[in-house]
Amino acid sequence: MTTRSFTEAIRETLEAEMRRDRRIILMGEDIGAYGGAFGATRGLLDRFGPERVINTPISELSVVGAATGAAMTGLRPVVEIMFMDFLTLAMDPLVNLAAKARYLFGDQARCPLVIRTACGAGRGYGATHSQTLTAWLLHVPGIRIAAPSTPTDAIGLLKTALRGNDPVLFLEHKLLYGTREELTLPVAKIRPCPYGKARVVTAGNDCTLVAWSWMLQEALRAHAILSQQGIRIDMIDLRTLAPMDVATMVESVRRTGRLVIADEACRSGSVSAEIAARIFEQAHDYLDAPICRLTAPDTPIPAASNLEAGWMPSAADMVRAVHTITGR
Amino acid sequence: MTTRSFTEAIRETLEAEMRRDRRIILMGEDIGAYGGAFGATRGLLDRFGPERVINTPISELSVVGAATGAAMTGLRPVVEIMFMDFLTLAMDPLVNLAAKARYLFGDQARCPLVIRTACGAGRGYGATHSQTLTAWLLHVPGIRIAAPSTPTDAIGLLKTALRGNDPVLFLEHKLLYGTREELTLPVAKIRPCPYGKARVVTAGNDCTLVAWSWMLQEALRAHAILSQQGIRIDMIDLRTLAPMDVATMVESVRRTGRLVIADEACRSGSVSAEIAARIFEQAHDYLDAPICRLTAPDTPIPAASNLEAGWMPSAADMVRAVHTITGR
Amino acid sequence: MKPPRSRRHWLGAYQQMLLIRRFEEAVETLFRQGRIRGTAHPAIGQEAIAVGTCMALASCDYITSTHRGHGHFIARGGDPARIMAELFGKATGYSGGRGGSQIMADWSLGFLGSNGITGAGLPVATGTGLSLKVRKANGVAVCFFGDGAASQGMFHESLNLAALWRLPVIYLCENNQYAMSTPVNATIAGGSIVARATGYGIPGVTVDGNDLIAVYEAVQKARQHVLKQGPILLECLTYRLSGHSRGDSCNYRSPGETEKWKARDPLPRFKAWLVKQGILTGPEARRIQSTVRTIIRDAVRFARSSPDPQPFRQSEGIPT
Amino acid sequence: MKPPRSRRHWLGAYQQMLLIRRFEEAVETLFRQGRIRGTAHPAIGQEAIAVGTCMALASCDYITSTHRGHGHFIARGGDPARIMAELFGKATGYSGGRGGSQIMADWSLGFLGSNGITGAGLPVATGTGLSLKVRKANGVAVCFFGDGAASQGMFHESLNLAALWRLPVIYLCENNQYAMSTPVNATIAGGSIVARATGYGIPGVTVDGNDLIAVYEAVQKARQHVLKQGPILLECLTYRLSGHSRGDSCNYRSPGETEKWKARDPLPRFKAWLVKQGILTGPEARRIQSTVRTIIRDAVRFARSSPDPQPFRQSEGIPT
Ligand SMILES: Cc1ncc(C[n+]2csc(CCOP(=O)(O)OP(=O)(O)O)c2C)c(N)n1
Ligand SMILES: Cc1ncc(C[n+]2csc(CCOP(=O)(O)OP(=O)(O)O)c2C)c(N)n1
Ligand SMILES: [Mg+2]
Ligand SMILES: [Mg+2]
Repeated sequence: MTTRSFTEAIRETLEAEMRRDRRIILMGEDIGAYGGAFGATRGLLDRFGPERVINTPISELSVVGAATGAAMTGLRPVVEIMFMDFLTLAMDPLVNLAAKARYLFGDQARCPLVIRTACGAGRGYGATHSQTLTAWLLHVPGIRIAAPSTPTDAIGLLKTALRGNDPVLFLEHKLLYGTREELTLPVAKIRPCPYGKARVVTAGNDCTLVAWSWMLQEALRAHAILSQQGIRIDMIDLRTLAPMDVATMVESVRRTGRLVIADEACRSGSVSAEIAARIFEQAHDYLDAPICRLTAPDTPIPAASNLEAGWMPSAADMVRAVHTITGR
Repeated sequence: MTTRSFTEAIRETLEAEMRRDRRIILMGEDIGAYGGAFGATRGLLDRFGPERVINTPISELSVVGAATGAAMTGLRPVVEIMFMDFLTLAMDPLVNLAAKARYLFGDQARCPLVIRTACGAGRGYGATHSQTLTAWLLHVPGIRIAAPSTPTDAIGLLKTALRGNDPVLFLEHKLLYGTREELTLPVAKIRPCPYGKARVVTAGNDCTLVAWSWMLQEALRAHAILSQQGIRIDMIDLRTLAPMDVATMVESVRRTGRLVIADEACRSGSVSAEIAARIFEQAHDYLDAPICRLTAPDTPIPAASNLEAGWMPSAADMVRAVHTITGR
Repeated sequence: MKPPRSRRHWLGAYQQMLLIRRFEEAVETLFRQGRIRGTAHPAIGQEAIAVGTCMALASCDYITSTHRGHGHFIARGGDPARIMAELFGKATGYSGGRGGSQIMADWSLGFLGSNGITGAGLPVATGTGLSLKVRKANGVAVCFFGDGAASQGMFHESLNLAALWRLPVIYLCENNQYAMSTPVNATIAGGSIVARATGYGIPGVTVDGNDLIAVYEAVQKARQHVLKQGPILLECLTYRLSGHSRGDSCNYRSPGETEKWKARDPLPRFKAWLVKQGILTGPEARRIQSTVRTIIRDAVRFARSSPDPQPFRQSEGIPT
Repeated sequence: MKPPRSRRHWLGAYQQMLLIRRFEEAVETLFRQGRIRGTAHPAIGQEAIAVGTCMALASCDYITSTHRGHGHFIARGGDPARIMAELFGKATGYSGGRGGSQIMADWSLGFLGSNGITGAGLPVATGTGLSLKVRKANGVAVCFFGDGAASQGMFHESLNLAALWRLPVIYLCENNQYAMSTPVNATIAGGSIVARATGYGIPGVTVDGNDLIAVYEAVQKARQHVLKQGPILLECLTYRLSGHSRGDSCNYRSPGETEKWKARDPLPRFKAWLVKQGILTGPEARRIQSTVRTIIRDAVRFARSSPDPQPFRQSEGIPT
């Protein structure tokens, strides 16, 4: 058994899959000798050479557009967008071509494109290097969205992405990169993880707590506190947002009657709204209390540490939310 | 009393406001001699000259970026983005600068920028010329969103946008351009319309129906049918989505106990989800039935007329939804 | 000089040009009659570019097209009936009616699609070139784009990437003098698109886009070049003889200008050359005309009589 | 040639350069000590460009900056104490602690902000030029951007717009040979940024960016040019002597290369010139050093002792 950081998990998965499938190429800024802004591609240039590890100029729009073209003609490109905030520059090819290709052109137009990107606040990088804009892509049919919270899930979900035939947005929260986990299997042996299948992290009947990506780590801290207080939560790690495992949430809410959703993004128009709406649609009668959406406020992300800490939903916020919703 | 089309309403408002305030300039593709793809700027080049009616090359990203720079240094640019689908190319300056400027730089950084854009399906223009991506901007704090459904509101909301100090996304649904209305006042006399104040279109206690932009016109048709059947709906035209008049919706739902939201966009992550979530949060106890979100399905927008008609929520869908939700 | 092509090839080229012309004219008529809806951008006047280019390509090559894509598609071997069916929004159309005029493709022809987003084909072609290179596959990518698209940032980014990586891509600008209503002098600072090639250290070549043979030869040369040395920028000067899309009165250009360009119409021009060379005879010309007429008539019939697409099934074609 | 500037001005320039150098060194130290967090991109080695440029500007001019903006801001008259306070995340910082290193501005100085999005300042400066032109206001806009930013589509779009509309904008590229870890030869096809100016029909000028006087003169000339004739592209060759941002080991460049550039360090170079001209004497140099030391010490003290920003109020600064 070996422990792996989130970053190592990504790196080793890329490496294993690249060995397995010659069609996989990597593209991105400073992913070559530098190994990527967060180190996720370190060493891969040496291993696979500049034809498969392509260090690009700063041209997010055309790099994603080119990756789309390459994906549609036989390659399996993985693009690293250094910070998710920069996706603002590359929405067009994703939204107007990659996501729509299969629906419009049929099966001839496979587009196995993976966009890896670092999202999330918490490191003081400021308003243009900390955003989590996942909700935009949730609104774009045709793109799958993975938001792993652990190295193991990162490995499994990335493998599925790399072996599938559709565009995938793969979210890597900055605060997760350094987190470590003991793996039960070597990276090469870990199975691809299905999309649309949530992971029930802890079982309890008092309240359902849904999270993903970094928020799941905060949720684990909240769970530790709550369980000491005798409050048992059903904690669900969604793992993928598109497709979304609504069934698991509904099943849980039917038992607990209560739902807290922890979503790091700005509140309005966030993923949490879609989850809340779907749960109401499907489990309205079972809800004993209004759903609580724990989100960031509707403001840009401040850089100062006290402001940033106040901006992000935290374990303490989750504990408070669960107290309120369960009336304890 | 005079009648005006939606297009004429926009054009005359632009003209009146440009006379009133020399800082207003127009920028966009083919807005000069051609008068804009939908005719909204016809004649304005002759009236105001090429320094204020700036026919731009096809460079959406830098035109919006330049407009942001101009807005921050003393002008009041109005950019026409020919189809909302092309906003995918121009998200960066909107999201990472215009929307955040005031929060980050304080009041020195006023950004009176108006983005006018044609949204919506219904004309067979296909998947890349028919999208309504409003939900993305709802998720971006700092941008106001207007979605008028009538010439009068278009006039009032555009005036407010042009006189304010913050970025505004101004939605013009393609199917609305040709719709006409009898104005009670000349365009110059119509008052600026406040943002965040919905319009109650019809009053009734059986069900609340919330819509905006083109969906409001479909809602009017639904109303006509429903009222013949003796079903009285409270129809609310949101008019602006950011800020959003939640209070009016809550007040209505408290009376009716039922809510149908008609949103033309793809379902997942749509504005309808945010509305549903907010209403649940604030009026949970008053709801006698699950909220019904009437949206387009999660697919690209098909071009064929039968497919497109099936894709868009229609008056008939609204009637059905109200029947279901009211149990009639 | 008589290019080294057989008589049959030149006649085929003429038939293709005529077919595109008649197809687009039919589309215009069908729109006027309200029998098709949505939008379409006819390539009337620009046929020599599409046909001349495709003549010079191999079957292993790829093409990315634009909003004005019918001509490219037909020249590459697309079936006029299925294109017409797509315009009619029928199940038999290239995109099953889902796409419309601006969204059609055929991978088996290496035709990667028309594209409604001005300039968006540029990076797609770049990525196709990358794919060819990485897979060490034979072939080139040809990227059609307009003078208007040359103002998009994607032009710069894509040419830069392709030049850096020496990708086998022909960036083929159809400079028809206007982007919708906007003349090139209002969109191209410095006045020349092709001059920008220098900035990327790649060759830039200007061609008379209304001269089929000139286009054919230029693309042939370009193809050899890009296979060995990386991208090239080819600017084909032309003029659209119709409106930008349906309902365009062309109030932004002078009748004099249009007349001048009508005199350079690539179709009669190529025909005259064929006649002069003794390749095209009167009977042959009539035969081609009648063949084309039949193809168009059959295409419209096929489209009209084809079934509507199945009412919407939500998840089809969408990964879940 | 001794430029027509007074002794006092040259000494002021030297002090500014030294101030930027010491400020950035202090920032690096504070990061290492864990006293500030987030990120910052020091401009060590590039001081001559910031100072030389700002010396040539008038108070009616505007500047757009980059992620590497401390130097530009200080050179334009920004208060080092408030910049430092911003890095400390304090209420007294230029953005009240909300912005951090990459997000600071001062309208009263015509400093429209550093910018965390590579290349995003290009269209902002273009729009500023447009605003100046439309308002018939005096002044120019100076757009700082890096060699890496030159690969963004915004470079192309913005230069094209500015050239078409003859806007008073100086596009000033700080070519420090690298975009993060990526050398210019991997980002600039054709090898020259300045050569691209030709494609837009505007002048392109290359300057030794480590020579304060050369920069000053070039910007002075450029300013006259753009006021009358529209934009110019100015490429200042330089080198960042520190890492890209904190924690950069610079493993992507050779020590030999860095040594070579260290020998061209703009600071000792300008100092030597001042001494040779008899402008800078020993006591004067010591006075300036001590002044700078005091400014930095006071800045850090001010920052440290400033209050934290008020806990978050949701709606403030956000239109509702
Ligand atoms: C991103 C984007 N912006 C604007 C448009 C609207 N539009 C469609 S075609 C066109 C003009 C394109 O000009 P050009 O590239 O010269 O091609 P041409 O129409 O002349 O063939 C415009 C502005 C679009 N489809 N996509
Ligand atoms: C749109 C965008 N892409 C990538 C980055 C990450 N990034 C920050 S600075 C930088 C390098 C910029 O290089 P250059 O323009 O040469 O400026 P320099 O750092 O050399 O001063 C990169 C890639 C960014 N901030 N924004
Ligand atoms: Mg054109
Ligand atoms: Mg650089």
